Amino acid sequence: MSALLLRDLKLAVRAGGGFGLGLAFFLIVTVLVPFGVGPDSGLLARIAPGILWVGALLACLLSLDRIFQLDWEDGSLELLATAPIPMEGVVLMKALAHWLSSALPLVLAAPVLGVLLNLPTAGYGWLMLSLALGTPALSMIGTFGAALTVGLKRGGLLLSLLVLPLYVPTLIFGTEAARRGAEGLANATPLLMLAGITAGVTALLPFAAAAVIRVNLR
Amino acid sequence: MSALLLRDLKLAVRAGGGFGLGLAFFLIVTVLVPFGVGPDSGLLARIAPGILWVGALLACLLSLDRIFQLDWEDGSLELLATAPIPMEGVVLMKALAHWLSSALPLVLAAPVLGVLLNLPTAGYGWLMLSLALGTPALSMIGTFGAALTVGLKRGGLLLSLLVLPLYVPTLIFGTEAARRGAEGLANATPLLMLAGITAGVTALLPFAAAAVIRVNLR
Amino acid sequence: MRVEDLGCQRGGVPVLEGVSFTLAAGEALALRGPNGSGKTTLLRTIAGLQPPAGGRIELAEDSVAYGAHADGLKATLTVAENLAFWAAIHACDKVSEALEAFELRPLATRPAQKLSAGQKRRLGLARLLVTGRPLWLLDEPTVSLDADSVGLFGRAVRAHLSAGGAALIATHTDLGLEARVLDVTAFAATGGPAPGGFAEAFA
Amino acid sequence: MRVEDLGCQRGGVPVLEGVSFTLAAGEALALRGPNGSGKTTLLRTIAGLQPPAGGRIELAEDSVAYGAHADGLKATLTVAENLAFWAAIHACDKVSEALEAFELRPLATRPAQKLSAGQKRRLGLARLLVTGRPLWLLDEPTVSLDADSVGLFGRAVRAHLSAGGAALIATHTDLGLEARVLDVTAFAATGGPAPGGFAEAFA
Amino acid sequence: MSIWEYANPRRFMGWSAPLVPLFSALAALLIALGLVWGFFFTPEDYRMGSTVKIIYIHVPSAMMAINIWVMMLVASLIWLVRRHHVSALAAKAAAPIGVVMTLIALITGAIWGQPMWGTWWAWDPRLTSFLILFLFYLGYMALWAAIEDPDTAADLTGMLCLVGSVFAVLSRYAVNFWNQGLHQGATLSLDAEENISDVFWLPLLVCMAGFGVLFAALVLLRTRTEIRLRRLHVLEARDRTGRKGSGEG
Ligand code: HEM
Ligand SMILES: Nc1ncnc2c1ncn2[C@@H]1O[C@H](COP(=O)(O)OP(=O)(O)OP(=O)(O)O)[C@@H](O)[C@H]1O
Ligand SMILES: Nc1ncnc2c1ncn2[C@@H]1O[C@H](COP(=O)(O)OP(=O)(O)OP(=O)(O)O)[C@@H](O)[C@H]1O
Ligand SMILES: [Mg+2]
Ligand SMILES: [Mg+2]
Repeated sequence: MSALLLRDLKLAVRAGGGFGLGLAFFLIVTVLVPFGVGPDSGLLARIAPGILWVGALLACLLSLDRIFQLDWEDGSLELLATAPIPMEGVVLMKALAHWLSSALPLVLAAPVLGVLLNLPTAGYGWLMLSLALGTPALSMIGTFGAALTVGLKRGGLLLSLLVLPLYVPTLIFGTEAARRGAEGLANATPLLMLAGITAGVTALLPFAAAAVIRVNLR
Repeated sequence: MSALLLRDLKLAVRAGGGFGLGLAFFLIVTVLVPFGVGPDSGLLARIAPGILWVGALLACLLSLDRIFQLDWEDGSLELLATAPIPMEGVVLMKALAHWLSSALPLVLAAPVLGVLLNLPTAGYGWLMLSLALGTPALSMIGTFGAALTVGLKRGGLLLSLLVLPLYVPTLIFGTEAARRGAEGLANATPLLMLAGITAGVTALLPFAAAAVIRVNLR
Repeated sequence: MRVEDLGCQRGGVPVLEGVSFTLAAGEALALRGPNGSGKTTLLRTIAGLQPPAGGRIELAEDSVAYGAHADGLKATLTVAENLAFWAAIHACDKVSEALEAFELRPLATRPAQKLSAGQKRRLGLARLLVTGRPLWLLDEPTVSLDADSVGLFGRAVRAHLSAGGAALIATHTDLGLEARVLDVTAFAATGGPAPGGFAEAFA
Repeated sequence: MRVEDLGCQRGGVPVLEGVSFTLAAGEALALRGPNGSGKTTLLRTIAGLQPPAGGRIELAEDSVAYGAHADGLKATLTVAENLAFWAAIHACDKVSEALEAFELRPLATRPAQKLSAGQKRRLGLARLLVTGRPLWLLDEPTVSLDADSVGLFGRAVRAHLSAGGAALIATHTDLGLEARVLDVTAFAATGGPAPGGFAEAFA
Repeated sequence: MSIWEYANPRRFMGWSAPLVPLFSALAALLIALGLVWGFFFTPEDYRMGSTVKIIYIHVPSAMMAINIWVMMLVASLIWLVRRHHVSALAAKAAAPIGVVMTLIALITGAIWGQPMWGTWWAWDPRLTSFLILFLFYLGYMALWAAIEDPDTAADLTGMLCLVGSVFAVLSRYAVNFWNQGLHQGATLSLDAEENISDVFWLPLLVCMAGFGVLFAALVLLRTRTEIRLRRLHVLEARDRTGRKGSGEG
């Protein structure tokens, strides 16, 4: 099973920067927002945690269709289904590979982009912590969505439509944690909720996603 | 050539709602922003034109990879290249089909989403006008980007990265026009600039895109 | 392996019914039939990728290696890396034998996307060797292969059979193998929707 | 059509050089050669999809119909719609003849994604008829076809030739056609980077 | 005989046929009664004036929007566990009705909000979670539309409905949490129990019953249409296999 993880990471690196691209998208969305809303730094500071979370979420979203689609197209997914590893394991490895290659770089880069949006200094740590706790849930939910749409040609937009509503609780608790942290308020509750969502989702969704893939393959 | 346009529109409809999905994405992004930045309606009204423009731009962006990729994968693009219509014509038809199927619905839906973000009443007309003038440029520039990345498996993220910087002028003039309009200021200049960008881009980019596709095919 | 009274469906439409045959270790069976007669459907059903519409498939667990039209190759990985991945998944260590068997040694460090159609196909066949599975299900394995490569393929199949394996091969061309032939047209479904699906429920 | 001293390259590596032959109206020429010898590369070069690395191709403009491994079919369009589209692009009105010629009439309203491998291939070949072009460049056209369909294909090619067309066909199998044979191995490139590319500039 | 027998398509077609006109008539009657009663025979609210009348459409549609999702969840579960095709089709048939109910609730709410709060829309938790429910409906319908094979589509949408329901509940709590500490809260908390007296309540009850029966009629009708569509597909498929011998191959 680790072979699968390693292969996926290798492919992410070879495909001309699976790591870098999500990051670049994150950067660009963050840069576009000041163009859109105007350069008022007080205003920017207020919306910074929210914009950074939404940007990270969109960057995550855009890389979701890679999770199963390529394996489906070249027949690997069928072969994995006949291989001696359970489909649940495949799903979990895929989600982990997605998190490592797409979400983790975002977590690490978020503070740098915080500077661009005048995020208050107190907020950096909380922003990173909330992203670190929340992004695994994004990857796992996204993997479920990708499993639903595998086999649909260019299902990318449909995938977004299915996954975004499922992202709402994570987004809300994530931004609340980051915003309250930045304003010096207590934020233990949203952080706990984030951790809870991540744990619950990792425990349950692999089964749902594996079932869905089996349906899609037949 | 109109056969190509008709086919693309037919495919967009058949593919389970090429029309609706971009729209749904636009809606969802618009809804996510308040989750991120908080529900303060004064704040939302201030950033509304910018968010709506960024949202429309992203929804446009996500549908770009459909423009050439499917035709490339199934070999149609090679066959079109040997067909008796100029590649420039193919590019133009593709851009037009993209605008009709992906951008036009956004223009029409923008006012409804403006309600959600408390856009001032004076702003609706200007928002639609600026989008109507600007989105053809987005489609055309996006078609050029799609031509650059055709043949790259899952080039979607790279495509976003290439295209977003090219979108910046359109975005800036577009939001300026909408924002000034909403605040009752003069906005003839940004509107003229928008129209100019659209005209220039439609006149010149088809040649660049066609050249790029010929390179990608060989 | 033993198939009894098997029914197969595709897209809710029954394609084959009453398929029965046995395949002992060391044997190969060639599936024949015109286009659209259901060879691919039968192989996918036996591989467990789609549920049978009836009947029984007796088969040891984890014994199937399926070689489809698509080869499951990653364009950016090299030939050797592609094989090594499937070997790791199947916990089998025959990469270099597989490279030898299909004369892929000189291409080992070439990314799969830079192979010609026939070279890709050879790599896809080499993958079968690294699964270590006894039963090969092959769908038109010699497509795009030149005469020499067809010879390599024949040799690999014979070696597999004499090592106690078995093979079920759908094909339109001559494989140069001594194999029993099963004509799937004999089992063409006579109509009536596939059981258990929407089609049947609303017949 | 006339090819003189043509050089072909793939991914910056020269594959063929000094290819010369002529093809008159009413003639078919079969390209032969083992896997990776450069048949596909030659066809793509003649079709104008990649620039020649040297030599000359004399060819009337807009005279080529290329039939590649990929068939250019839209999965969600029906068989008839697929053909109608290509007919409209080539301003040619032979859809129903093409449907007849490859016995696709009963499948006409079926979406292309629901065809078996061989049925898809037949549709891909039918597309050639609606281009109305005189020179067919075919890359392994009979892959996945059963014997009957190969017969249909042979008939279509003969009709095309006797109507003054020409065909250049890369294949590993027997097509049942009387055609001159050109073995591309005779023109294998001897080495050195392809001219005009980065590889040469930094050799 | 087990109750599941009624889910057999043929039996379903049998017993549902007379119910559709019956329910339609009953719904028309109840809604007409409720609306006329509510519009013309109730006093104007001292605070909200005549705008309170919109409640007779707003509240029933809002309730139905939620109930329909719950019904879809139950139907999906029945399909996933017991594989009754009719229940999968009933879930599919209910979704567009649900989405229209949600839209009606949103639009009447917005129209009401304009005179009451001076704005068409506010990010009140209840309104917000309704918007999210709307998105869930859209996703569910889009997935049905995108997959052609009905067996696959039924399984996948069933799973989506299941997972989606969990997340819908989670979202509801998240939205409540999110909007705490925002000053607007007080002006927005219009609760039934505080504001609605019996005079308004009775015609409202009639309207709610009317909407419920209307939904029953519509869902039966649409399910019957879906069943007929499936039968059509089966006939087409049979046509296909029938011709196979002569034309194909
Ligand atoms: C777009 C705006 C609105 C939406 C989406 C909306 C949504 C809802 C929802 C979901 C319910 C709950 C139904 C139930 O659970 O039984 C409801 C009930 C209600 N709404 Fe609205 N509403 C909106 C605007 C308004 C406005 C502006 C008012 C009045 C000023 C209002 C007054 C009520 C009342 C009185 C109820 C009945 C409460 C109950 O029975 O529990 N709503 N609305
Ligand atoms: N995805 C699909 N959905 C619905 N029907 C399909 C699908 N794929 C194939 N079919 C139909 O199912 C039948 C059996 O197809 P199958 O692919 O098994 O044939 P085959 O024997 O492999 O043919 P070939 O030699 O052309 O590959 C054919 O009539 C075909 O049209
Ligand atoms: N995309 C590519 N990039 C670089 N090299 C390639 C590429 N595709 C093929 N080649 C190489 O170019 C050479 C010629 O390939 P080509 O596809 O023309 O062979 P072919 O005669 O068509 O073989 P086959 O019978 O297997 O289809 C081969 O050595 C192959 O490895
Ligand atoms: Mg087949
Ligand atoms: Mg080739």
